[in-house]
Amino acid sequence: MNDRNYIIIGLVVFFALLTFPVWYNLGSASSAPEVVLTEKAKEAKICIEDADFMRREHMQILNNWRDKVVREDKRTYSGKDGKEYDVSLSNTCMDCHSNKADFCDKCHTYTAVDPYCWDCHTYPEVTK
Amino acid sequence: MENTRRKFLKLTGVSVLGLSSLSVMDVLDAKKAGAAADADPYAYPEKALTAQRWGMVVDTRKIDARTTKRIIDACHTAHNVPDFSDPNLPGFSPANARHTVKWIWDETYDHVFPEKADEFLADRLKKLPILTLCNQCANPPCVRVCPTRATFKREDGIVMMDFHRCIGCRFCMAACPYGSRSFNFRDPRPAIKKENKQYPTRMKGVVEKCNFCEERLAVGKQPACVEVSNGALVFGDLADPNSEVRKLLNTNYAIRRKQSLGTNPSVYYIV
Amino acid sequence: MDTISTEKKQRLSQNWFSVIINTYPTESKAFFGKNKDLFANPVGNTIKRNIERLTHEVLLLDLNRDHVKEALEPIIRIRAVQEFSISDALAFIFAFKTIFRKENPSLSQTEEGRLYLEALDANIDEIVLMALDIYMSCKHKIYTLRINEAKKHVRQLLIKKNLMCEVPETGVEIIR
Amino acid sequence: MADFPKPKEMFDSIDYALPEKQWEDVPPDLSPGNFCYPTKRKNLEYLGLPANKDEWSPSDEDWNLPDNWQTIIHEGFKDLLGKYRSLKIFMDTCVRCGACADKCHFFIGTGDPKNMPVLRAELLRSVYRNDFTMAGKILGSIGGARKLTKDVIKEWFSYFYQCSECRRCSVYCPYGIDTAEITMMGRELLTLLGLNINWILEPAANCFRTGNHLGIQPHAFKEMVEFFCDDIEDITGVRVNPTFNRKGAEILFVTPSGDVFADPGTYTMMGYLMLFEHIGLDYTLSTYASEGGNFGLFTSADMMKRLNAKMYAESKRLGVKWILGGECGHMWRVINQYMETMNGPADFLEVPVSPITGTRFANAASTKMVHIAEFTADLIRNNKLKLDPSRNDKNIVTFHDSCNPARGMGLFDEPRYVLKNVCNNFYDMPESTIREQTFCCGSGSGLNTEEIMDLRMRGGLPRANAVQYVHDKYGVNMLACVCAIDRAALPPLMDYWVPGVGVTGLHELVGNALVMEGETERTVDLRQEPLKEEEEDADE
Amino acid sequence: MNVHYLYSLLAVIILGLIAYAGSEGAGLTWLFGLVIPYVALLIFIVGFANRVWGWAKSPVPFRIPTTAGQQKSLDWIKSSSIDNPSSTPGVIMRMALEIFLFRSLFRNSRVEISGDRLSYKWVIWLWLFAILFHYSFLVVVIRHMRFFLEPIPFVILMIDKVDSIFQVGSPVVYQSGVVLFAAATVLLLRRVFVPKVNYISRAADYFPLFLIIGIAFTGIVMRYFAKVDVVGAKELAMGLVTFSPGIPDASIGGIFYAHLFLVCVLLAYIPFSKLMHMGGIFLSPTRNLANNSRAKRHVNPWNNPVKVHTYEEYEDDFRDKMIEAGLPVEKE
Repeated sequence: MNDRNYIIIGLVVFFALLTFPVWYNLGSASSAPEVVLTEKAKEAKICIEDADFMRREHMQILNNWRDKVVREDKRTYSGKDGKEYDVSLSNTCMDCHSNKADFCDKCHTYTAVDPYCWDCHTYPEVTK
Repeated sequence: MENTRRKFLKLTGVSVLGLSSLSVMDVLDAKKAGAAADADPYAYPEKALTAQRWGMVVDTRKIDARTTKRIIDACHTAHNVPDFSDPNLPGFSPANARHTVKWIWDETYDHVFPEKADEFLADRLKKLPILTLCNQCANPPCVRVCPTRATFKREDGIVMMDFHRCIGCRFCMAACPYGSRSFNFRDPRPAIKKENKQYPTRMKGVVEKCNFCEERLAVGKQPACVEVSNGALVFGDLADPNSEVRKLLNTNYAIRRKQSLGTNPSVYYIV
Repeated sequence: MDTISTEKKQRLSQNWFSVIINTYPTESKAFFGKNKDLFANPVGNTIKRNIERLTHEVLLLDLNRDHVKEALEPIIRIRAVQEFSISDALAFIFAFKTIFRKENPSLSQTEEGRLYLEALDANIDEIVLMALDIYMSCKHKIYTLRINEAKKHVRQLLIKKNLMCEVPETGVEIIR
Repeated sequence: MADFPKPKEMFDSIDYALPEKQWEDVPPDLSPGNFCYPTKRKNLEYLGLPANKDEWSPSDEDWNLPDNWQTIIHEGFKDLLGKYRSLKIFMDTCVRCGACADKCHFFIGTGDPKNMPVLRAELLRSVYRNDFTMAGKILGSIGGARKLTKDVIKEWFSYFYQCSECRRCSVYCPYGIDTAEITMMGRELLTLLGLNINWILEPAANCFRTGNHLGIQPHAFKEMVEFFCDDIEDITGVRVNPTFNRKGAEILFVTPSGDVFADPGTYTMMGYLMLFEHIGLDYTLSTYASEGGNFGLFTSADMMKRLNAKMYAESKRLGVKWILGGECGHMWRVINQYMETMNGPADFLEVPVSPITGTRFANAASTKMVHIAEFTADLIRNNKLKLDPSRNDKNIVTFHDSCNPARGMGLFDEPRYVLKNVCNNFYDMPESTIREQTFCCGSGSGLNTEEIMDLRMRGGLPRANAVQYVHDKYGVNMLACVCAIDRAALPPLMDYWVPGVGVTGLHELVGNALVMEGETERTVDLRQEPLKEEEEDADE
Repeated sequence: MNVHYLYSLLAVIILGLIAYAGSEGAGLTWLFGLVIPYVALLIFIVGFANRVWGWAKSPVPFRIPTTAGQQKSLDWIKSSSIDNPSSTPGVIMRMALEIFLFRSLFRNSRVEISGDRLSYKWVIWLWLFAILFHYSFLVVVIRHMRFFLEPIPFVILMIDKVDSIFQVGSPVVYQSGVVLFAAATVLLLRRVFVPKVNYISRAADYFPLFLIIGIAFTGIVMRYFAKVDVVGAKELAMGLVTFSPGIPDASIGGIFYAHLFLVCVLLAYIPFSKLMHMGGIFLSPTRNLANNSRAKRHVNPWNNPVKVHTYEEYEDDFRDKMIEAGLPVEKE
């Protein structure tokens, strides 16, 4: 039966598509990115919350921040260390994490997260 | 059938509870590990200027062309308002030269007060540049038409825009009787001459307007325009009889724009 | 009692319809009862249409036999070929007595009302008898059709005229 | 429906659902009137099929199956799975979405949930899972598997002989699952146990021996046709002269024997004869291949092949160029989808060319067999016929698309074209009930037997209901069709549901309208009834 | 009362809890994160190929397309080249419409009388939710490629972007996830509440639906509510596809393992279930064949030899009668 050839071709194509990631990544295994902390950040030791929490929840925090500031006019955030922070992405976060490319973008690119924060908000420019 | 349905709902309920308990556990974990969950970590800034209803009085007698320019520059620089008039900008064409973005600008008397443009108007008024900005209406039509509630009215009377939410439908522009709102037809960033790092820019497809410098009020400063106006602009709480604005209105005859529309503007003009 | 509202009539016929539909298995009940497609659900639609007419007729105390027959016949015609015994096929008609009383509980308290109920019951009884006739004529029809069909195959005639031969009774050898 | 609620209970139960059983636990209704009579032993034996017992009835408690019946079914099933990819796919891919459920005319008419095509297939599928899939073996009834028991066999018998293989469900199935295919396989398995019905196997046995279902012997066949010639002469004044078993004819004409034998098919036969005479066709009839219909289709592929083989064999013996086929449903499903594959290649025949118009029937280039509707449509299109449609004026006609030519071939526009040219009053039924969505007559696939008349009426209700609609709306009084089973099954159906609507073959109407050379003025139609109703009134 | 969904529902809940407890409590992250995914994929590939090959082994003896339109016959009659294809391009078109648009399912219509006219209404609910379900599932799967590819190809980024075009919240909401969850739920409710579908449904029908709803549910929960470490998740996924498996140091979160495990169960379950319709739809002989067996010969590889009744036998039976009736015979 000649249609068996078509069936085999179909199966092969299907499995090739299915295992596409294997072929695609062949020989270019890259490890997970390491975030780079600025001197200032290292010094502070702790962000507004601890690192593990920030790792998972920073997007949520930023989302809350923007609502708090814009819609409720609450502009002060008491961090875990009891310190008060100005609720501002550009002025607070980026003040410490001034290395956007090394701090934010690495993981975002790795996981295809493309936040639209930077469409409006500024960040310290990299001086090379 | 009834039986089936009930049992189904019961079971589904149980399972959803079961599965969501996982997530609840995780959230609790997160909370424990993270912030002190008991108190609201967010607070109003201490130094902020507050009011029941912010308002402004423009004393046209004290304004000339130079003041006007100074005021406009101060505002537009502070808020990263783009200037699309530069022919060297990408995307510029003579057709879209009038796509300007403005928070505060000058107009002639008959444009600002068409109802009061009498036939034999004082020469002074005919030529007078009158500063125009968002009226921060007490009854703002733009708020009513916004489908995403990107424009909303704060408790202190400021009509605010949440740029994150703006989808660029421009209903608010159609609704505003004063033309106080502008649309970013092009990417504003290249059109900003000197960027103020303290304040965000907007993106293409977003509407913007004057916000009574709420970001300055939060840190205890007067609006940028007021600061540089040499007393031509006075800012304060309209609800407070002892405020400077009220005193001024008490002793001077002041008018508001298109009052008959019932929008109840918060900007007064002494002519 | 000639002032029964259209709304009430609708309710009565809807209940009557439900009684009929409830005589079918659960899975088909929903199909017969709910599918409004005229062609995909001839059973449900025919019953529904005609039960409405029948409700209207039965409530007129002066029974118009022709009209009743027109409405009754399509329903009985369907039920006569479905897998019902005759009593099961026609029982739904009696149910109207109960349906009507439930809908008008106070009627039996007045003399006038009792008279009306009596007349209505008489109507129903008459309709049952008519249904019986229709049912029998349908069954009769079916048997006639069966006989006709058998006759059409005039094989016996042909065999007699020796025009035709049958497969012999012991055909096993022939196959070889 | 034994525990049927009495009126009081019925009323109380309006909003109350009766306790349900799942379908596996509901036994089939095998009381008299709900099954076709089983086949006589002689037919099985004559055809060389397994025969295990003498007279028996499906209503018997014990069917006396052979001792190794389970093995027989299992091996038979395995064999079929190895032979048919369709069966495997249809067993494996159904997702029970329910799209087919309300498309079956038997479900619509009976409301019996097991008449939903999905469940009909599930009868087989549940056993398939149990016997042939790993999931079924591990999960058992949770996985939808069930053991093959004698009750399952009874269920198969009941429901595979309540399916007319009309394929309507297949049109709506997202995977094209064809219940006809499943029913055929189910019946083939049952036949392995000697379980088949007489209405199928007797015609099959007759056909095998005498060439036609009715067992008409050659001389009788010839005589019958000659009767028609007499009738035609009476009506038209023209003598037609068909030939039989004539070597060297250009065309062999094969039609279902119902056309030679049963009204109203006989009038259709007269129509063919008149048409052929009029155009001077060089054709012959065969007494050996005197049957187009094929009851083997309802039994097994092998039986189908055995019965179908005669057409090519006879055309080869007579040395004709090609074959013309009459109006028949399952005959054409077999010709279109099976014939050449089974009994071909037909390389001793030529690609059919109409000797009258010169049209080459490229669509029949391999099978070398042309449908009479295609042939006549071509004649009309090329203005080769003189037609007087007003002779059909008393008929207000609608057209029933017979299932097999509709969903097994796609013959829709040819018969309609012919109809529109031979009669003045033609109205189609609503579109959801015609063409590929056509409703079955309720008696196809060997079910047009009188003992299940009730079931046939139920199954035909959707079709009758659509006829009723055009009957009420346009006064339609004639239902045309191109299928011999339709011509046999639709008259009682119409008689019961829509009295006043007659049934006719396409070529009966052609015969009426055809103005033959040298004919006398006609006063009656082929049924020997007055051409116009008024005349009838005037006579009285 | 059809209780089959209970088994399925319980099965899915238990499976989810096993993975959650196993990874979070018992610390078997290597089992749920590394071993089971490989095993599941292997079962899927071998099982799928095996099932399809099983189909391929059986021939298609006859050409039995369901013809849903006018055949190709005379030149002047317009044939329906898609619904009744007479050639390969038509078949390809028919199959494409079937596979991409669920054309047969779309055919459902309902007729009602309005006034004295008939009106046709599409009964598209089943079609609509089926198509929403399948396409959103497809988008979800493609979108997940961001966890398996490095660098991430532009196409995936584009799809990701379009899928979150409304930019609601942060992390932004993917429409496909919401639609998948909703459509699967509707299909499930349909099975429970529509009597005739309920009647035909068995555990094997509910289980995949609950499983997929469970997968969507855990996915949604871990993206928007109980967040997990996304970088860790990708690290694990990349480890799997580059055959350098490893569990990232930081804990990803139990809900992630529940999600992953349910996906593995689904993968391993497909070859043994009705979900094989994804392969079967390509091979259905009533759809993937042209209706041209009158024009072109179709060969049946097992064409059984059968006993036929030859003309000679026939003439032997009836010779005398034939001669008497004046019918020609071969042997006098």
